Amino acid sequence: MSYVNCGNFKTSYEKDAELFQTRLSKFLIYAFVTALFAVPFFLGDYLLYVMNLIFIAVIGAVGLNILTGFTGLISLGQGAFMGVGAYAAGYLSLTYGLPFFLAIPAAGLVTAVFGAFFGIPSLRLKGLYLSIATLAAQFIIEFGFIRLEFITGGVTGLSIDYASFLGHEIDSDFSFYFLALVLCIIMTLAGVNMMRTRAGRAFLSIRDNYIAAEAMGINLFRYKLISFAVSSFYAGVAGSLWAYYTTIITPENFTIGVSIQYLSMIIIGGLGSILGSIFGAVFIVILPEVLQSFSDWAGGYYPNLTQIIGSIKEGVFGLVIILFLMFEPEGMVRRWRLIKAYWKLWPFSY
Amino acid sequence: MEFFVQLIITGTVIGSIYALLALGFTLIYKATDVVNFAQGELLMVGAYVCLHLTVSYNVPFWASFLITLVFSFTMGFFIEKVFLRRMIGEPIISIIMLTIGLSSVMKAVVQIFWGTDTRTYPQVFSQEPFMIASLSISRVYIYSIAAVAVFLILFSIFFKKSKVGVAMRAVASDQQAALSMGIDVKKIFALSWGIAAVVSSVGGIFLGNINGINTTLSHFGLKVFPVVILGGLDSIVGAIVGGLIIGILENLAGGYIDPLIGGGAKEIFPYVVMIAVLMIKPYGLFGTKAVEKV
Amino acid sequence: AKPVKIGVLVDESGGTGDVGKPYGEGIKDCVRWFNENGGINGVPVEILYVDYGYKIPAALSAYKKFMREGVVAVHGWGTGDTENLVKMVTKDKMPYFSASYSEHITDPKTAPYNFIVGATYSDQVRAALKYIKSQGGNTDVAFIYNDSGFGRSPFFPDGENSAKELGIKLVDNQVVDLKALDATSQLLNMNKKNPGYAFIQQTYMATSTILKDAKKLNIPTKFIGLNWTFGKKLVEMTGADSEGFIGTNAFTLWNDTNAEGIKFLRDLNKKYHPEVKYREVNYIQGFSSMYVLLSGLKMSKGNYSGENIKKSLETMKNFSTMGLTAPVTFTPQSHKGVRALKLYQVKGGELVPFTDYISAD
Amino acid sequence: MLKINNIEVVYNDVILVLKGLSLEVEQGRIAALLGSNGAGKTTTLKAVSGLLRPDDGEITDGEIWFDGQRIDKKDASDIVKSGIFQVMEGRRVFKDLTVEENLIAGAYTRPGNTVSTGIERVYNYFPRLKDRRSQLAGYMSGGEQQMLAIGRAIMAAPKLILMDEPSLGLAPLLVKEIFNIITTLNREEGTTILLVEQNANMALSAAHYGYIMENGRVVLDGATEELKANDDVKEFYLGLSEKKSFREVKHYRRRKRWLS
Amino acid sequence: MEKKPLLNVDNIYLSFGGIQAIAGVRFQVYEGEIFSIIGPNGAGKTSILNTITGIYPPTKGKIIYDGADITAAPVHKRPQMGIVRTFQNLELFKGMTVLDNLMLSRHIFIKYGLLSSMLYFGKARKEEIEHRKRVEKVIDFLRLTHIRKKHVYELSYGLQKRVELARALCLEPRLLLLDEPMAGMNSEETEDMARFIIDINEEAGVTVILIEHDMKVVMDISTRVVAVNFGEKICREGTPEEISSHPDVIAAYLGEEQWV
Ligand SMILES: Nc1ncnc2c1ncn2[C@@H]1O[C@H](COP(=O)(O)OP(=O)(O)OP(=O)(O)O)[C@@H](O)[C@H]1O
Ligand SMILES: Nc1ncnc2c1ncn2[C@@H]1O[C@H](COP(=O)(O)OP(=O)(O)OP(=O)(O)O)[C@@H](O)[C@H]1O
Ligand SMILES: CC(C)C[C@H](N)C(=O)O
Ligand SMILES: [Mg+2]
Ligand SMILES: [Mg+2]
Repeated sequence: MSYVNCGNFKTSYEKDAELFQTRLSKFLIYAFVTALFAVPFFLGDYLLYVMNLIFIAVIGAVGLNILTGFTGLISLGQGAFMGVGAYAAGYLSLTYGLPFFLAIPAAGLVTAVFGAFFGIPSLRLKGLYLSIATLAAQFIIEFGFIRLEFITGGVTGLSIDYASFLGHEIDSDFSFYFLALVLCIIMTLAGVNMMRTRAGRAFLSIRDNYIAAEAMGINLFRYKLISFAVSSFYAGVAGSLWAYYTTIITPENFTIGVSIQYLSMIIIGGLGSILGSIFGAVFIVILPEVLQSFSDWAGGYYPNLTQIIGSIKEGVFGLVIILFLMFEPEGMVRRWRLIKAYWKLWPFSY
Repeated sequence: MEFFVQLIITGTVIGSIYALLALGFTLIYKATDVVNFAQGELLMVGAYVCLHLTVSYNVPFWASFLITLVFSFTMGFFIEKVFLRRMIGEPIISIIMLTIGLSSVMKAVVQIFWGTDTRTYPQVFSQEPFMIASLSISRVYIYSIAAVAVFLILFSIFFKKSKVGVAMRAVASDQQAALSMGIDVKKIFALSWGIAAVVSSVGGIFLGNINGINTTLSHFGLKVFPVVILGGLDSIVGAIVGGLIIGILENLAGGYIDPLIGGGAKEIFPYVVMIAVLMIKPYGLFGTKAVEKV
Repeated sequence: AKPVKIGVLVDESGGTGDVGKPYGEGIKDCVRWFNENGGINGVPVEILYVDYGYKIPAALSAYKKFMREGVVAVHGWGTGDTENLVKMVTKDKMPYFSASYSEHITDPKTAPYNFIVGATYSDQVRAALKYIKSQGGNTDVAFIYNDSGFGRSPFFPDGENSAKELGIKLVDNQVVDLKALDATSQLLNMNKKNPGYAFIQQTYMATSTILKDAKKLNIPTKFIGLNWTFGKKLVEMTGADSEGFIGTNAFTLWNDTNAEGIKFLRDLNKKYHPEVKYREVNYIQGFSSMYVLLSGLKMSKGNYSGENIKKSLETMKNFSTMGLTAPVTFTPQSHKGVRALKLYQVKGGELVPFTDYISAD
Repeated sequence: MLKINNIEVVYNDVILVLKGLSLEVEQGRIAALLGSNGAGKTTTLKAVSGLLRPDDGEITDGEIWFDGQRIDKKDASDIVKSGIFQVMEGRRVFKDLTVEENLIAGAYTRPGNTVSTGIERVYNYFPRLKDRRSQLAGYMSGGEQQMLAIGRAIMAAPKLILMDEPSLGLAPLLVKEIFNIITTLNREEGTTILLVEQNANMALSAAHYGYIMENGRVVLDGATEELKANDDVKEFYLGLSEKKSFREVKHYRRRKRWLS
Repeated sequence: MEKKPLLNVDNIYLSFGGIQAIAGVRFQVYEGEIFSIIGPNGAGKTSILNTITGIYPPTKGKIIYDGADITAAPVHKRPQMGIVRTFQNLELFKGMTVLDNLMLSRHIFIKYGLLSSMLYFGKARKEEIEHRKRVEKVIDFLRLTHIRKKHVYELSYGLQKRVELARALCLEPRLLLLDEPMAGMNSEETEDMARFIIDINEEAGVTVILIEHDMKVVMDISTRVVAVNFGEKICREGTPEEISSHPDVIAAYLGEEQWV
């Protein structure tokens, strides 16, 4: 993430390696985070609910971006992996009464193992062939959700208790907000750091040119698996978080549709960019909500529209994605960089 | 025994429809390097248009069949012109996403016009089944299998021999270089989308004549992946063979495995098979290995 | 006065949309008619109508939305979602009607706030089994259902048990998706076991597919469908292949013109929807169910706390739905609104009853 | 025949690469375009052949004329049809097509019946290709690929060929061979050629006229004889005059620029 | 005095389907040499490199490095032994900045694990900085300071070539394999490149295997040269003088022109 500065007037490499390159951007970030902690006191339930969805989505998207955006392995299985996380958390808390702050990381690890396992084909499979293998993983795991009833409760799913912290139940959008926010920040920062250091570079090199990467001493298989594991870990955390939010875990929450949704997040946001994942997550979470409230409004005027309003929503959703890609195929983050590039050099921009 | 044979027959039918779909998919992939997630929707739209013509305007079936083909070609052609044209040279994955967007738009359009419930074709193929020995085979089945055979032959010739066919593959291999050959990349793209839409809708129509159609037809779009991967992404022959294999295997799975595990095997079995095959042949049965010379 | 809000959850676009749309019409008309006649003791009713596509997660967020909007009661839809929501509903003390006739949600001990208007799936199966018994011949049965709470509800465990009690052999189970367009492999499998009768728990769409494929493979088994499989729409979709199909149904049908309720509905439709000629049974189901719910609210005299609504509903004794169903009764021991149903059959493209009301128990 | 009128080219809306470049190629002549890495030679050629778009490049100013038509707004395929063919830097053969299919693709704009004769012509320019006619192009050695790339150009029988570093990575013998072919093409087929080269010796001896560019502008041009005589050209492009050894070259001398 | 070789290529064969890319090549390379491989296009030079780096293990024969048999060693292990290469057709990480391309080469030297990198604190941070310093040395040495933060795809061919050399150097090679490093450079840049190679060899004491078609360079800077054709040696390796005067080499490769 070193596009923040123009020219190389860093006094030391320490400085150059800083995350936020200018005092201003540092300040802005801190301000932003503080704000995030403050807003719930002003937002209504509905907005909090949306925010919570966003936090969960961000974690999942960052995870997927690590695998797909940074390592170049397109995965269509993110939905299923989130499911693994959710069920793992559910199962652990139901059968072993694990508290959420243990269940969530545990679920993450379980999912990581799953991810690594389904990443094994990457040893031999390239490009699209691999992606479709992940699609297969998606369906096979979904199948497991339905069939392994003794763990997953089958089609009717599991219903778990709200997470409780120091005897206080996290059962409201308000209280959940803080749990989600904190996890979201931790996971994102971890992601940023990973991606700008050793492992991250290895991932990128595999994406760009795996032959050269290997010739430069990267153990391809090892790092592909790591990438799968890490990204699945994120998925697992996101999934378990979701589980604690809704307390009802059914297979329908983790279908191929979800996988695609996450894919669209990182593509629209920007591949190979943590920031992009965040943009994308926000966008894809908010879009349907906006459409919903719009159709509620429309439904008020044309009651007999309800028949097709769902379809219209789906259509518009697709259309927005299409248009977006047609006009910003490299994702929001590119626009963002151009804007920054402009401000950075302003008023001397060319 | 009869049980087995019946499974094979129905499998072959579904399989041949997969094959048609896969044909369209591979066509687009070979020519434009686009992985089309809207293939199932192309099939669905075709099926609905034909149904609409026959039912609402009671056009004779064969007429509406032909009209639908024309319609489908134009649709494919314009989808490319309007949506994918601008994406030339953009990252593959963005284009994939775009086709996903397309799929939901098309699904939505279909739902808005025709709703989500199952609609049924009027009787076109006479109920009168073919009798082979003791077992009866419904006519639709025979016809759809025949259709596939025809397309198979046409296309393999087209790609190996015709200049346009070669150009299509050239474009897939290196767009910019193809441009520099004066190959009209755009035309090639539109063309392949047109053709792909046509073959898909053929599949859709035959399918519709079996038990009717509903929005689940779009799921065929996902089924096409095990097919094309099994056959080898860039292989026409692979598409056909893969289609038949998957169709049959999935029915056998339905027949023999489902009873044991209580349903669902039919849906995932194709994927399991696919993975298994890939681990042995990473480029499918007929796929060509990507060139990796340094 | 500010209106009484009710959350309505219906599937119009999902796996059960074919029965959902008419059902929703019924609900809407009922509400409209109430409001035009003084609403609930003078207070208008406002419904928050959500098409949730038969997806449990969607139902969940819809329910949360209802809570935020402060509804006093919910009319839900699917078995899966209703059963999943029981815990929250109970916690929130939210009176919850549902289009799901699942036995599991009629016992106040486990689901104190759930109510249903209609014979439960289990009762329907039971009644039909009795009929089969009475017929003699090959009484072996098979169950065909979709893999969801809805599909399983009638059979496991209730259907199995009833069969045992009646000494009827259950020889096979087959899973067919709600929107399946192909059921050959399942039917071929079932046919190996050669059941005399096969129960179908689906909606029109899958039912049609099953009946057609059965004909294609000329399978001798007789098919009996539970209420959601059985209606005019099915006959339209399936044509000749639906001839002889048997259905269980607790509601009066549109062409039963000497039923008071039907007369009433026909007039109402002349007024509201002059273009409409025929109404699916599902419309009548929706109307009746909402009719009972609203009447319940009427009885709770402006105090819309969950407990109170529950209480007043539980005082309903042989409440008349204008003959759209057998009289409705809720008690603190049971929230099964209706216990009686009839068996119908498709004859010459028409739905004809061939039994009078049979009581399930 | 080709006239470039101080064009500007920008990549990704920001990077200005050509800063008002002009040059001219006369009918039936060979013009050489020399310049150090990053000067903008490839960009120039792409601007002419309309291949900038895929690289996110754009002509923001100036115009390009060919045979009296203005072509800087045209599509690549139209430009090829009008008779310009670029042999791209780094060969860019179609890796997963066979040699022969590559050639067929090259003849895309030509009437079908000319293809087979074209292929034969290519084969007796490059017998080596004949041996490998059915091999996947991607698996051929650098040199073989370069031959194929030029072969494709021959297939298209254009009026003007734009050659981007054709001698790149070729063995000395082959370099001579290639330049022979270039001059023959020019002499016998009368094809006009714009030649971008690093091998200035060869380029200047093959060409009639030469341009030398530095970061986005032409800084020197003239008949090749004059250029050969020019001291700067000698020093920077013809290099190592007489027997000086690389070891004696004093450490990377600061490059002198014509401007600045 | 007979020193034992650093690399011993022992009668290797390599074939792709029908094509014999290498048909029994044998040679030794000694510590501190600049050892050049020349030969016509398609002779098998790059293939030889590929066998040494393990990208295509030889179908027959052995490769002994520093006394150990590495014929079958996994590709990614070889850089740790000090065997590092550049590629004939640029194989850079196009999506990464020059800096990251080079930092990647430090991968095998960096020790900290995944967790500490998540925190990016203390150890991880210290190591990053320290390796960054080493990378910067190379950057200065190869004059890449001004493009440090550029993405590789923005660079022109020539610059990319230089980045690739830098990437190799950051791996602190003991045996450096260069596949046509001068391709696509004008004489001045060629001189610079030659200068770099000489310094790498003399000052850092790196053994170099050089594939190059620019005979001026080869004949001038290499200690010994071997010429191959059709996957076989044309003559036994020897000093530039010997090779350049060898009739077979002249016939197959050099042509009549005098180089030294
Ligand atoms: N796709 C691109 N995006 C951004 N910048 C580019 C792109 N292609 C080239 N450039 C820049 O344009 C300048 C000229 O590039 P060009 O390839 O035309 O140089 P060249 O003269 O061909 O050099 P060489 O002799 O090395 O091929 C270079 O500085 C390069 O960084
Ligand atoms: N991966 C591969 N698959 C198939 N054939 C190959 C492969 N790599 C090289 N070849 C063949 O092996 C022969 C030697 O190729 P190689 O690249 O080693 O030649 P080279 O000496 O490097 O030529 P150049 O100087 O042009 O690079 C060529 O005929 C080429 O077609
Ligand atoms: C058929 C649909 C109305 C679904 C049904 N209500 C159920 O029990 O799920
Ligand atoms: Mg260039
Ligand atoms: Mg080579």
